[in-house]
Amino acid sequence: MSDAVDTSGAAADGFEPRITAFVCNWCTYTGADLAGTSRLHMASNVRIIRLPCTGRIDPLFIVKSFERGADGVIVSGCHPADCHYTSGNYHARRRFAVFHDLMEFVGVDPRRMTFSWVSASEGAKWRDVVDEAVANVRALGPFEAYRALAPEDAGVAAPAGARVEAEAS
Amino acid sequence: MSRIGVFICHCGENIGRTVDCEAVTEALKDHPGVAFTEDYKYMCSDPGQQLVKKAIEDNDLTGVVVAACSPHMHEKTFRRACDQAGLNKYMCEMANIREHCSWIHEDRGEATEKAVDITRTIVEKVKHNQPLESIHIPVTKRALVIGGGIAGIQAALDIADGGHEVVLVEKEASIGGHMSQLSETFPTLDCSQCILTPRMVEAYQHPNIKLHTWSEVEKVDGYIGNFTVKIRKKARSVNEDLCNGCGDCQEACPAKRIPSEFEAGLGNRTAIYVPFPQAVPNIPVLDRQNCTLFKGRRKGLAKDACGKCKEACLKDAIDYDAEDTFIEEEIGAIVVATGFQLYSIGREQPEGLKGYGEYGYGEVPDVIDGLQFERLASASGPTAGAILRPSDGKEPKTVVFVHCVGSRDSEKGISYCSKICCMYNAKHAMLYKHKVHDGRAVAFYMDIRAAGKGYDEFSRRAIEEDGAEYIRGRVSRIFRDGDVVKVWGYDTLSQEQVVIDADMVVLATAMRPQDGVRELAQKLSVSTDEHGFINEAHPKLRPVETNTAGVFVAGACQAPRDIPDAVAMASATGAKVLSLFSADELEREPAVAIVNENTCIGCMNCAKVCAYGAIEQREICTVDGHVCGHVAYVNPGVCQGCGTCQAVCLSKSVELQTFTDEQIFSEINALCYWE
Amino acid sequence: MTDATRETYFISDDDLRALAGDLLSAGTEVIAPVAVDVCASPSAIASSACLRPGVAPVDIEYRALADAAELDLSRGLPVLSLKQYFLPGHEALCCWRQHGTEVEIEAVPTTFAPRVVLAAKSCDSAALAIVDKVMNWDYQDELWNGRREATTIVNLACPVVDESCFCTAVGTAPDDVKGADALLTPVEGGYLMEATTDKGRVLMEAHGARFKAETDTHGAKHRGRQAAEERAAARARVAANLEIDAESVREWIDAHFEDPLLAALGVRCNGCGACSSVCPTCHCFDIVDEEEGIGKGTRRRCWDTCQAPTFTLHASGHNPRDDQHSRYRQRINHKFAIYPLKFGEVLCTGCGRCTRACHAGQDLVEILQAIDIAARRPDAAAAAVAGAEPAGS
Amino acid sequence: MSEVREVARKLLTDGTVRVIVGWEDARRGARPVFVTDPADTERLIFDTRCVHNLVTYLNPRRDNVAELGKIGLVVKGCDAKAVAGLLREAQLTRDDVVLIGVRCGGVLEEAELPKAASLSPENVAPRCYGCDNREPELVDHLLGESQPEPPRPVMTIDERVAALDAQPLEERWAFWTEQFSKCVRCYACRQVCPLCVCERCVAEKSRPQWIEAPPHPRGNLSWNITRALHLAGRCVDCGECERFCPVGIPLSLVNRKLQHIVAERYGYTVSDDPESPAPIGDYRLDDKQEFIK
Amino acid sequence: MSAPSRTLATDILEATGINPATCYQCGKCSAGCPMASESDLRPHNVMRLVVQDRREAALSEQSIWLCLTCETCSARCPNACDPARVIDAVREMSIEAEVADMPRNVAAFHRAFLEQIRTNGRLHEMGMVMEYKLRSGDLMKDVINAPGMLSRGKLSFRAERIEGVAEIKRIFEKCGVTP
Amino acid sequence: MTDVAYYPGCSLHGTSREFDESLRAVAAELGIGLTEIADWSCCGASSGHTTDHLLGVALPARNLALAEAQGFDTVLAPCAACYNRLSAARLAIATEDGLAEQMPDILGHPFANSVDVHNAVELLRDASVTIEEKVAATLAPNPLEGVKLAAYYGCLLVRPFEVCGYDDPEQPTSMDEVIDACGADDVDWDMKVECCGGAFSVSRTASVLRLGRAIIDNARSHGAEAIIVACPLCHSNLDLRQKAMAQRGEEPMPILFVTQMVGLALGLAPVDLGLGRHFVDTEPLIARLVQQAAKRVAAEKLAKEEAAAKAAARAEKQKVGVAAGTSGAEGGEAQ
Repeated sequence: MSDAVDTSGAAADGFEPRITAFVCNWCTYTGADLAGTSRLHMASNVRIIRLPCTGRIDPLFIVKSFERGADGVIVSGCHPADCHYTSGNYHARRRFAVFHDLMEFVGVDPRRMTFSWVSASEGAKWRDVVDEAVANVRALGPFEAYRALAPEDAGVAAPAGARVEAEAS
Repeated sequence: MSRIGVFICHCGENIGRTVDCEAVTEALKDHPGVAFTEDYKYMCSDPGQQLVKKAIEDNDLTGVVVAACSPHMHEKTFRRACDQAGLNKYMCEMANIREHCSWIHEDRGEATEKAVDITRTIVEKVKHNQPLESIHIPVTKRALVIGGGIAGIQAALDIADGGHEVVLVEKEASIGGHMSQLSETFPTLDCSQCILTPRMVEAYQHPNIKLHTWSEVEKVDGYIGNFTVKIRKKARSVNEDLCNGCGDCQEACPAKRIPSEFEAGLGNRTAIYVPFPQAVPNIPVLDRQNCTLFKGRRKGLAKDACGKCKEACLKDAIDYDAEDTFIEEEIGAIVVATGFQLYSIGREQPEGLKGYGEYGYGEVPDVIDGLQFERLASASGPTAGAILRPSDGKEPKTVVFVHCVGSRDSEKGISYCSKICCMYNAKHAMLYKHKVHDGRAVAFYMDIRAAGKGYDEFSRRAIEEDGAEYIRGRVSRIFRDGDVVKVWGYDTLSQEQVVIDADMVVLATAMRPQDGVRELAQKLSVSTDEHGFINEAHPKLRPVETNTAGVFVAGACQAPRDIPDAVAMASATGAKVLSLFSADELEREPAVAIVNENTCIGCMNCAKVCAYGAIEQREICTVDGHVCGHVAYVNPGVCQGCGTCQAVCLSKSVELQTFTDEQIFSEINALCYWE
Repeated sequence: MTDATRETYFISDDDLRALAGDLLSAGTEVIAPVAVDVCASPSAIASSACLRPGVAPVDIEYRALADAAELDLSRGLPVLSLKQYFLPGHEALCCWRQHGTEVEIEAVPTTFAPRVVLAAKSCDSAALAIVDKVMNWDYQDELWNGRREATTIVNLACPVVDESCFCTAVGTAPDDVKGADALLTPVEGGYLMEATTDKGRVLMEAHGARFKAETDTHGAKHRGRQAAEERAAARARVAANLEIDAESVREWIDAHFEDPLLAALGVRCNGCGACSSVCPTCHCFDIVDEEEGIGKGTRRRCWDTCQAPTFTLHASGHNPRDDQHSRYRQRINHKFAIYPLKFGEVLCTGCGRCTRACHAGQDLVEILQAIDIAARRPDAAAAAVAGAEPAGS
Repeated sequence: MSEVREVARKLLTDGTVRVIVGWEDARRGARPVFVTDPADTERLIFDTRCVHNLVTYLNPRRDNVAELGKIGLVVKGCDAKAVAGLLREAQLTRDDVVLIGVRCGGVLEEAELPKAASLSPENVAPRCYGCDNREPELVDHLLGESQPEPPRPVMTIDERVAALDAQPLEERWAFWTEQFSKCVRCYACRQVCPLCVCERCVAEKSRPQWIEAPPHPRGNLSWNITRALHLAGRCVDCGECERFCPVGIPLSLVNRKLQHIVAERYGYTVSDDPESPAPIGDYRLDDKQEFIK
Repeated sequence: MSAPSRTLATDILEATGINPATCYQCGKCSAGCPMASESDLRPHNVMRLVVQDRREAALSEQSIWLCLTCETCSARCPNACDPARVIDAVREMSIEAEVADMPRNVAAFHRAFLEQIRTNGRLHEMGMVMEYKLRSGDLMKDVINAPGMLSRGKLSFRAERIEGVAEIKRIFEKCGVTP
Repeated sequence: MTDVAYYPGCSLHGTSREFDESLRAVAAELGIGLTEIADWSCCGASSGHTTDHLLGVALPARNLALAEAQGFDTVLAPCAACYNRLSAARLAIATEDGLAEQMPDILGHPFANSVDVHNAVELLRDASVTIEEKVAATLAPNPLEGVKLAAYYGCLLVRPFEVCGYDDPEQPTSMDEVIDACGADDVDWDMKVECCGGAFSVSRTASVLRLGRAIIDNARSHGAEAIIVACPLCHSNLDLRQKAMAQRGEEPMPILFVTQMVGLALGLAPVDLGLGRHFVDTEPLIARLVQQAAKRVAAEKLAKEEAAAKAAARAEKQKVGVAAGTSGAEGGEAQ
């Protein structure tokens, strides 16, 4: 895998990253709403999945996203001390810290995973988080290394390996 | 198989301008499981809603996706519409293609593509939605108020006046709290006792208030609307039903030199005592620690060493063998109003705090705290209102008032401002000057914080009219030098050191939460801040609620508060409780966690992360009733639906309804392959 | 096929490698033992064995040769059996795609290009022949049969690996050709090779230049004798490891379902299923559908193990084999009673991999010995029980 | 070891326990044994081949072991940490088991070896290096002589982790994907783990399918990440997962990395004190969050 | 992004780990300062100058040399500002910037003292007094009761010199200090 | 008891030789072994850290490194200034980023920062039980019995708390405990921790005079007969500068090192304690104290004899009573 940043090459390909964002309902989702009401323009590569709280997010959601073909993910919730549910974000912070470090150890570029605290009033910060994540992942290029792990026969009944068309034998 | 209806809203031009709504409609037509698609100018309008309802009926839809604005805006609207059309309202979700799409993108192609993705994702989610019913919880319409200070009294009265029973628990022998100790109150200088006593009596006599003094909350079980509270009635040694408050026992008691708590140590009391003359109830309590009889019993004397009070009591109300008793109350809501205590500058401090060595650790008798000054100034106090210094009873001619002792001193462990000291210091200076006309009142302050109606005017009056000398600067050292108390200060405005030979020094010591608040908070599953004050649910919008539903907070146990603040908070909790009691049942969203008992192994990691104490351990039994293990159980009345338990469950044995793993996985699956 | 039809040829060491090379250059896949340097970069850090000075650990694995030089003829036991080349760890059965309410199924091809397995173990080839039966019982497994038909297997007579080998006890042998098309026996300077099926003969004929017919010369006689001695010695060695009467064992198991010897075997077993992963005859699989995006995906089968609780878990939550004792008994029962009763053959080729793979100490050799004693010498059984089940129970 | 036999015999004879779980000498080396008859206690051994973490048999889901009756379990110091783990997660009541602790100065890398005279850098289980539990504390009986520190292996696990950490991201990715690709999803790692006590493993959950079941590299990566994360702050470093792995995936490196993470971030080390809270499920207001924007 | 411009406060923060902004000018430090009556700037004034980024005023102020480093201010500071340490740091910067307005005799004392250490490894009090007198120009002042000292055996004419003088010189060099 | 590394510092080799002498004498008496750190160097005093923070750390660190290399885990630094510098360096190296790594290079020695630093008061406080026992066992009358002494700590012994920490920074008691152990009375006074102006003893004598006078006056007004110090700077400031005060007609106040005080209580000869080296003559005080002690002992002896005589007389009387058969034997015991 070559996960080094190569801005020029990647951009020239017209590669547009796919980024999944897991956000909490109370702070970041509302902050993203605010970005909308404030008409703050941002990159269109991010797709939001709304959850009640960052405490609800299992790190496996992120693994699952990569597995399904995401090039990057964003996890965002309430700032420390602001959690709607008091402490969900603190638990999430620990879980993601461990996950973040483990993924780095396994060889995933941490720039593919953006963690942020965005409050309901930080529409502009949400825009910045989105644009920065998109720029980072765009520079890193598609997450081919992960997609290469998919079984060759995934989703398509194409001949694989030693298999040949019926008429050939 | 799912039959989903997808409704795309143009929101006038708001969505339509950047998103090609027809294209989105077209794209969703072919989507697996979609049975109906339609776009419309204003989906939230009445005709728009009619369109949804009709489509549900005509097409036998099993789910509805409205692609429009944020669910925060109209989710309720469309769910209601579905409900009216006979579709379970939780089968309806919104795809946010306005705030999260049309308003933040310019390129029509990109925006349209993204709108399709967003809508598809929600369609995939709705495929896995389950019809849910709201949760109904019965409500016991009785309130518990913990703490009988002004906040507790006010809350109890408001609830009781609203027609509901209140159980008021006070750990001291009388209600009244700190306010009963005060002389006059700022900013009006009206007599504290005069305004408080009627309230105390009203609370005592109110038919809806059940008062337990000399009592503490032992245990709290249950949840909003359904608490069971165990109250410890500490052995008073005086039968409350028999006692007529005549005071003969006090007269008879030989132990007369016990420092009085009410007088802040400036006066004495007997071992059997009524804390103060206006106490409510006017029933004495026997202080076993200092009682001659009990001292003797502790030493193991065969014969009781005293018994004078019992002899003196004509009603035979004294019972030396009384023991603590327990009562259980069924409660629907709880108000915590345990108040405050003052920081002491002494050498011995609770963990996290330090004392003032530079002020002699409080060993100089003429250095007193604000509450002691209140007693000195009080007409009912030990000096009958004359300002006399403790060491020799002389009238002090120079009194130094020191602000911010403990407060705003992070080195001593208290970083916060105690809020009321600036005001009561001004009051003290005034009261002193009113009583000792030739006296000199010097106040060392850092900032004057007198924000409040009439507050700044009040503190200015102390300086301008009553001639208090205000010096801006903190005091470095206080020590006794012969007959005087030396105060080393600095005047940061005139830039010089100031040394004052004072006759008496009054320290405005910080307000701290009462001892035992952390333990109480634990019993109630509410959290406390680093200093031990009880945390409100939201600092701005839910200031009198806690993070445990049904538990409210009033007064200085939440943060330093003055009387008007405490009373306002108390009335606010009263309103909260009354609104909770206004219906027989509580209706809650079914977004709660459910445990799969078949796979749960009872490791209780979920309970450890639950901020609401909603998860308990439950035994599970085989068909023949034999206990074979334990599992977690989520109390739907307490669960707030954050889902942290679900994420922490290793075997995925908890599911948060409305945000199940299957729903989220479907969304992820739909999102990433969006070509 | 009779011995008379078996003609023996000599092939030199070099020619055998050259044969592999010929096949490869003709585009034929050649599967053969390869010595894999466990510590090859970048994985050197993986095994602590790699970090010891002076030790170069290798694993022998059946691999598709990239180059004839890779062919390893040391006759060590490959970690995994040949099974994976006929029943891969996972494979697609079909794909689906949903348009609106229509579901479209795409089948996978079931015919395969010819390929050759060189230097297979007899226990591995025999397993294929045994499993053939279940794969062609009430349902013809086209993927299995397709691969079987496309593959020519050449065995290499085995010198016996260690004390956990017991092929002769279950009706096969180190030099057996069951399931194979030809057999190589090492002799001085090369190998004697005899074809045992037409596929084997076709292979040898296609590469005739590499072979030398063994005529009645002195050298040939010597080699013949040498080969026979080597083969006999190997048989004797493995027979010393375990000798049982498979028939008695079958009958005993069938009749003693609740016997403590059978019903209390699982206590130290962790149920990890490593034994069935490495077993050449275990062939159970699970079928799963994997969705890739909306409305499309692949139906896939993958290895399963009877040692996992979920193997028999019903949708209702009921599990007929809900403890490890019954799961382990099932394994023994299936291999040594159920399968032989249905198909006339023991579902085990005595390769010993299960025993070697088990770090909890479950020992099939010991268990079979105990059952055999119980079956043939019940009086001695009590003594043997101790080793195979909880002590004292 | 006579002391173990003696204590075991006494516990069985006086009815304190119904079964002793310890080690015996078998055809292929040391292995777990379950002794119910006092006479059979002679079979018990303890030497450097007693590698197994027998705490795995305390898993409440192990019906076959549970039905034997109250257990007396022989534990090394490191094994006792697993007992603490089960206690911490309410999977065991302390009174349900009698722990016979043996002082241990390290074990061999494999149990299936002839009885070795002494441990050396070449044969010692790498995890034994730096052992902080040679004297188990949680036990009811503590037997044996005080032991010296185990030898330092040729290369320690920490050094190997550091070597990986020093590699560029893409090389680590290549390394791990290659290692995980070998996985055949037998779940031996899970089955032998004393802390993997779930009734239904997340890997077996199908609605939704958390982990892709077939052993292709993508599903394998998900499984291995999940396994590691589920053991974060719980793994007791007994190394059984790696020892049982039939394809030799170096799981101890992942486990050790996670130990480093929780130690560096939260100052947490797994101990045999069941009262210490686990780092996941706990939090501090000032937890490091340098990776969060 | 451009780096934030250097201020005196950031320099202090870097050198001491103390954020001068934590000083809320309560004056408690100055209330207890034994030298407050003799110096124009008191501890809280120094803190103020630092916060105001009045570098020149702070560094060239003579008062900073009148601090006894008795730590009373720091011990009683309610907000952990540690004025004594800040003053120390300001003095260091002052010397570095070569704007130090040490009272001549204070400067002379420090220089004499350090020179003694650098050359002997230990303080030779007699030598120091001589050197101090030369440097301060205060030749006549009875800075130390030398005859009394000598008679009481408290002063000696012979300097003690340690063996590791080279090490001491190395330390001065490594720290970049030349008395 | 194992030896501790002894770091005398320049003053104890010079202007405060009596501190060194009395410390050695007392330590020997208390069985505490002192081994002077070989080739120790100056800690830099306030000149070091005032000039350069790093220098202020490195100079003391050299001595800690020497002690470490010479196999000690504790250094005794009796001089309060040295104690403060050594402790501060130890703390800085332990807590400030990068310092620990820099040290070996600067010092030219390996350095693990493993040595604890103690001062003389701490040492004596920890030995106070021994002192009390030894004083009681001393044959000569204790001249300090009941004498009012003011314990003066100054700054460097107790501040900053993070560095010192062995005693309360505002209301320290350690030296008072030692005073009590010697049988004297510790005076409760107000200037225990006020600064004497130590750093300016040479350069700003006027300041020192002002500060010193306040301290002496306060001690005197609380009845102190002498001030006890544990810092050469404090000592010379208070002792030496009284000459100037005396010129204004003020009574001299003897200033004693804490070790000298302990020595006196233990019955050591004033000359061995260097008491002759002070500017404020200690002779009159000591003479008076010795005299008082002798008187007191004589009075006590007399009182004891009288009591014994009375008891004997009573016993005699009783015996007579018993003999006369008027009273039971029990009665005599009970009285």
